[in-house]
Amino acid sequence: MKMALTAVNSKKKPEMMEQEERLVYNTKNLNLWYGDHHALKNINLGIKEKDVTAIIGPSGCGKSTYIKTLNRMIDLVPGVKTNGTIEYRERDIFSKEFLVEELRTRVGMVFQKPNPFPKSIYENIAFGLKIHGIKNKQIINETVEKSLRGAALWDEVKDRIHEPAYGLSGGQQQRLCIARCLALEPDVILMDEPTSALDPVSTLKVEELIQELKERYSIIIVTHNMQQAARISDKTAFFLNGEVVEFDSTDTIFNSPADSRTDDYISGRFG
Amino acid sequence: MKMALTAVNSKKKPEMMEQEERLVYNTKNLNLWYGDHHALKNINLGIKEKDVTAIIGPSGCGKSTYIKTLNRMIDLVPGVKTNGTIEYRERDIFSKEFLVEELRTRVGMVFQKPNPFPKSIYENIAFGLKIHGIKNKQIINETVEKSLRGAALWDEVKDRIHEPAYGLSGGQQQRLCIARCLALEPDVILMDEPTSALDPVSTLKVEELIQELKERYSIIIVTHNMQQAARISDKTAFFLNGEVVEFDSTDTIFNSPADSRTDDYISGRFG
Amino acid sequence: MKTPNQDVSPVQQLLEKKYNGGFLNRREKIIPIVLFIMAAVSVLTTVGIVLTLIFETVTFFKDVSIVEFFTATEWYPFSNTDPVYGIWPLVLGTLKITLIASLFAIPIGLAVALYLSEYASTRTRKIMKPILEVLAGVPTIVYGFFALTFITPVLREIFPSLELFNAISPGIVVGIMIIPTIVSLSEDALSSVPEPVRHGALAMGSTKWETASKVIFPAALSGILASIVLGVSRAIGETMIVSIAAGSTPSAALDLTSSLQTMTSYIVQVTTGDAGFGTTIYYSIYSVGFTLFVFTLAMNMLAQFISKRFREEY
Amino acid sequence: ETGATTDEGTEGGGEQLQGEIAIDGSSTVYPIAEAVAEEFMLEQPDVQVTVGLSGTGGGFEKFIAGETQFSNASRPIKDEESQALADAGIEFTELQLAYDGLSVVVNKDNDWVDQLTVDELKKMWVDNGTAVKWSDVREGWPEEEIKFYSPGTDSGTYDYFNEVILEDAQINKTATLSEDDNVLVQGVTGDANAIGYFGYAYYLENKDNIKVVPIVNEAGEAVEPNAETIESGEYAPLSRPLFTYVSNAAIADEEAVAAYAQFTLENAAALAEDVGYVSLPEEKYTEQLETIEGLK
Amino acid sequence: MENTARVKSEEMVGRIDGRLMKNKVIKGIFLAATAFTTIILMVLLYRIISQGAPYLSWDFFQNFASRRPEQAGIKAAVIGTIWMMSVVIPTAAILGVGTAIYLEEYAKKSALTRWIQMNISNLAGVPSVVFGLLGLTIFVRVFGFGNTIIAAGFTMALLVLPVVIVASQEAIRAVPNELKEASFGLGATKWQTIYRVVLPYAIPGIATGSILAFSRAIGETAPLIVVGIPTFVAFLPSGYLDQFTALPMQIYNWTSRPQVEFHNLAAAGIIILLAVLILMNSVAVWIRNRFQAR
Ligand SMILES: Nc1ncnc2c1ncn2[C@@H]1O[C@H](COP(=O)(O)OP(=O)(O)OP(=O)(O)O)[C@@H](O)[C@H]1O
Ligand SMILES: Nc1ncnc2c1ncn2[C@@H]1O[C@H](COP(=O)(O)OP(=O)(O)OP(=O)(O)O)[C@@H](O)[C@H]1O
Ligand SMILES: [Mg+2]
Ligand SMILES: [Mg+2]
Ligand SMILES: O=P([O-])([O-])[O-]
Repeated sequence: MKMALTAVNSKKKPEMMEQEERLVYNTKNLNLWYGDHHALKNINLGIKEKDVTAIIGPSGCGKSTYIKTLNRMIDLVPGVKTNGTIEYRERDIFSKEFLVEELRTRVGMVFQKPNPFPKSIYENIAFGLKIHGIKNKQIINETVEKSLRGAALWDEVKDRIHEPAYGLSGGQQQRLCIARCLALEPDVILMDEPTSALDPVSTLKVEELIQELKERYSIIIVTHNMQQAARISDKTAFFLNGEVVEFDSTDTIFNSPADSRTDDYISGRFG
Repeated sequence: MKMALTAVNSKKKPEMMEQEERLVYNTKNLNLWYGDHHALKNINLGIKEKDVTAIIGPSGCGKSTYIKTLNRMIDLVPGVKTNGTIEYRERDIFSKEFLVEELRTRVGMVFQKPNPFPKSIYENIAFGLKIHGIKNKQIINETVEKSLRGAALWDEVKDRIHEPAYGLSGGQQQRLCIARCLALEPDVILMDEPTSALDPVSTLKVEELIQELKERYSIIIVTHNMQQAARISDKTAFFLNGEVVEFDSTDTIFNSPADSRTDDYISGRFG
Repeated sequence: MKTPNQDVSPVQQLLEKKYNGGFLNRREKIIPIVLFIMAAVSVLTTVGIVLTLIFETVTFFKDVSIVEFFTATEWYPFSNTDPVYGIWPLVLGTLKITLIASLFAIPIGLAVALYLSEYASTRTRKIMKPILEVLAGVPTIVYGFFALTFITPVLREIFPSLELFNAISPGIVVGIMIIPTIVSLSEDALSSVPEPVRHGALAMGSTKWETASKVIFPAALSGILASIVLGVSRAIGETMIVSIAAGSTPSAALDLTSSLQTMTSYIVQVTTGDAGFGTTIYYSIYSVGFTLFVFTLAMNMLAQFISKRFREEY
Repeated sequence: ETGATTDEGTEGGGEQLQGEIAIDGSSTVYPIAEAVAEEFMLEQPDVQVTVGLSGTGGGFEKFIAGETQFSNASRPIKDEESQALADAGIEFTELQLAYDGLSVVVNKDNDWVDQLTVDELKKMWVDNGTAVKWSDVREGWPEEEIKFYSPGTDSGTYDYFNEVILEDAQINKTATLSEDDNVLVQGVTGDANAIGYFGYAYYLENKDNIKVVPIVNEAGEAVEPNAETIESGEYAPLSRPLFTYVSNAAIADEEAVAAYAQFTLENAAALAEDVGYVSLPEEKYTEQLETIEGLK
Repeated sequence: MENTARVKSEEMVGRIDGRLMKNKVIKGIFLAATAFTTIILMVLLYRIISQGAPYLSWDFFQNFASRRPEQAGIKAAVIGTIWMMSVVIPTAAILGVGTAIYLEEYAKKSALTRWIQMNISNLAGVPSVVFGLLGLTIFVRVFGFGNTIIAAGFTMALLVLPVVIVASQEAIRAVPNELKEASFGLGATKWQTIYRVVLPYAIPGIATGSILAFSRAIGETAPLIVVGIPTFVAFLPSGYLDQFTALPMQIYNWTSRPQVEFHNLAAAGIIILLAVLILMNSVAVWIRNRFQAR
């Protein structure tokens, strides 16, 4: 297994070391409880701009919890307590002054199951602009096209952008959801197992898209598919039982992990 | 990739050549249409007793359609037309005399998503017996235990078999669904991507279970995970666009496929 | 059929017996027929209603000209000298009540439904819904006296020119009566929009209101429309509130502050009243009933048409 | 008192009767009918009496269909109805039970109306195309529009008012009509310029909140409705008799019905007063009892 | 590119305060609407309870109707309503669920099916008086039941039938396909699957929807009046072809009497009726919670 992963990994383009170390997210001593259940334990993680950061780990280790905390979608779960800080571009995301609406505008999110709105393809993308008070038809039209192109979907749907989004295949829907994020020109895109509900062909398309997007966006992606993490990410964080066991370049994690638990997990000895 | 697969595959135990060539299923010139869409094209496939037969192929190639035809679950889809024959133990499954209820009793099925009934664990397994008119408490009790043992679940749930099945984890639920099949002592078990909704640990458990079950049952499994096919199956059929491109021993398919399309697919050049 | 090395289990033995003994199940054939007959009952009900109404209506039109029925602007069947049967005042009465009730109940009902489904805590929702549902079952006479002895006096404090019997007070109370129906069903429709859709919108930085108004509400529209149709149908069909609080004066005036009569309250007036069997007045209730039936039928058709047009799948 | 009637009522020798008696009809008569049924069932628990209130006309409809043995009416039977009964082969007897004094009432704050004549009533209530003000009725009364409250045109009460006051002329179309007399009470209570009429019982119950108007009778006296004036006939012409119609065949064939008819007449006087109506003179009941006797 | 994106984003972020304000205002309006509705309904309840509660006594339950308010009771009406509901509930439930099963599980998507479906949603909107007229003509006259329990019960059952059907259909439609497949996959027949998998799963939905419909049947007056249900009944029915009276009829009658004591009795009767409704709704909630604990 490990061999195979290495092979794939080596195809990845070399890390861009020249880029200065700017962090989009800096998590410091984050703890999170669902009621009494301590789901995230003392997380410390600095996420670099324009990186694809993968979060891997066995089921229930807190991957989704962490990523949902980054854009405060976790607020929607009743009975959640947190302490510690998360800084987004040096602003504390838990502070009163930092409105969640602003945070979520700057940080897009793609979910496990494609969740387009029950509207037309066009309206799905225009939605974000409209709620933000952008009414100019021309800007909207241009953005719709640009976003769909950005999500590598334009050619497939350009003739039917006014048809319902639910008529698209699963993979197309997921790319539509990505396009929907892109319309707001986010800074970071969070993805929680974005391909786990998709067939292999669609998965491949989405993976290719992620590779393109990383030119312009910082991407944090949760995946339970280690090959995927190996294929597409620059950095990988390995979560276990709510803790970060190891966080390093993907190469290191998959080829010479420092922690034996990481090694065990990667090589399929558990999880 | 290919290398990796071979490595995994080589771990498999050698095929049992000594066993006489008895077929559980013999598909002859099967064609199937969803309305106008020709989904299965002239399928010819003989499936051997006590084999694990894997069906692989890209999404939409007709894997699920084929497996659903084998126990006539396809009847539930309106507007399906078939021609050709499928013989199960030399009986035409499409003939009037062969009641679907009997066919489905002899041929168990496990679905992509674990789908236990919203009942207790015990009731889930007793269900099949009850609908077939078996009321004897003792027989039922014994069968429940035997089936749960058969599905490698007994130890985990023996203290709570009267609790709701929905309290089990995904992987346990899937094994419960397998146990549910076993209760009817089927001859063949059909599985449609039984691990695709499971986390890696649970996947592993189910795979191990399949290895055990093949001692007593004929198993036909659809999977989009080629490693899985390589790990667990004796024979593999590669479907493409509703056709069987190649059907051979798993070793052959993965190491020296006759058809170049198979090779392309196995080595990840498409799909 | 068994592999030889396998001892035959009791289960297989039993199954074997079952299939060898033939698996002819008559039940499976009979049940759909029985169920179809059950489904036919509701069709027969409609047929029954139409027949019941149409026979007596035809008799009615032997005495009264159909032209008068649709064109005369006066409904005065009790006049001993020359009764007039022009349905318009009763239709107008029904329209007034329905209109006021709808204007009152639809915005409030939807606001409450949105509040409960999008803003309120699960606990509030769990408490409020059963309460509202109980109130949906309060007998309408109760609402009738509530209109007459509470709402009307309050309104008359504010608008002294309002007459004791008027369209506004019963209209509002009919509205109050249908609010629970609208809230309960709309809330169901709103909360059955899948959570991921809601999260999708929130994750883009939209506020709850934007999520509710631009995503959830349109997605639930067909369910919401259905709840409105049911509520408005009940407003059209409401009898007791109107009989008690709106008087029983068929009036062709557009004015909302004076007494009126609706189609339903006319029917109840006659059935509890003095009209002898076989009189024209007696038959007139069937003609009014028929008009009412056509009225609600038309509204339901319209609503189904609208709901089909705006349906958004999820 | 009831003890005495009991002995006579069950003159078959205290035997217990059985059977079902269905009564329907006028809602005005309903309280009396209910009271009679209640008392009767105390004595004859095996006779099942039901009383409905489908209105006078609705009651006759059932009576004609043979579904009821008694039909209560707040007006005498109409020609069409007796014709229909004749067609159906049902012979019947009319029984008078009590009087109801239609009470003309005005708002408590109305200090100008002291009495009204029949002509004045007619002038006010008949629709003459012009809005009527109090000042149109009598000089010196305020120049305010009169608000009319009347029972629905489909009620026995309206029927009677129509007969003696309106004389088949169209009722003032501005009048507010309601089937429910309590609703009319509310109307008159809430409206200073209101005038209305309804059953005596409703006035009696609300006499603190509304003012009854004495009506000038043929002898020229202004008479207020009360038990004496109604019974004696001084309160005229607005006191009206209340009826029940009974099927002759039922009396002849069913002991229970005969006993019930008898019981009704024997107790109507007391029970009617209990529920707010006025009893007939004693001899009227005796006469009718004899008629019943003759039908058995 | 980078630049324009930033600018746009800033622009959007700048509008957030206004949007939040709007959200707050609207939430306030919605809350006000909810409070308003609640208050009105509370006032309604308060008026009824304060008027009727003093009249609730053991005698009130024990006695038949009477001309004397202090002796009048609600026994016949309560028992009569129970008898009537014992016709309404099984009739509407069996027909309603049966129809729903037929439409959801057996019917082909044909013009006939669509027509039946449309017919059902139309019936749901037909006024109750019209059902009264139907009951009067068909059950009372044509079938010759007279104004008995069975006639009134059938009339009411037809009145609530459409709502029961629609609620059951929704509940049945909500049964995951996977469960049906699992059952078929084990060799269950169609009816076995419906009976053992679909119905148990759908029961909470069916129950909650239907109980709301039945609550309506308990409180409806107009159809009973039209059907001609008597008001004074001083005996308990012993069979379905007996006459009876029902709660709303008794309440209706009491409200129309002159004496204020009767009006208070009516309020007491309404309290009883509400208690019955609350009881039925609690049963619905209980069923919902019990079956949803899966
Ligand atoms: N809403 C919740 N309430 C209580 N506990 C929760 C909730 N959501 C998640 N948890 C618990 O928190 C832990 C972490 O859950 P989380 O969903 O973050 O795991 P995950 O790593 O995303 O797993 P998976 O790979 O299965 O998605 C788990 O133990 C889970 O049971
Ligand atoms: N109910 C249906 N009606 C019409 N077309 C269908 C239906 N089900 C499947 N198809 C079509 O038949 C073809 C084969 O579908 P099938 O589900 O068998 O593919 P599959 O190989 O199982 O794919 P996957 O890996 O995505 O499960 C596809 O083109 C699909 O779109
Ligand atoms: Mg997760
Ligand atoms: Mg498939
Ligand atoms: O019920 P009525 O006395 O008005 O016929």
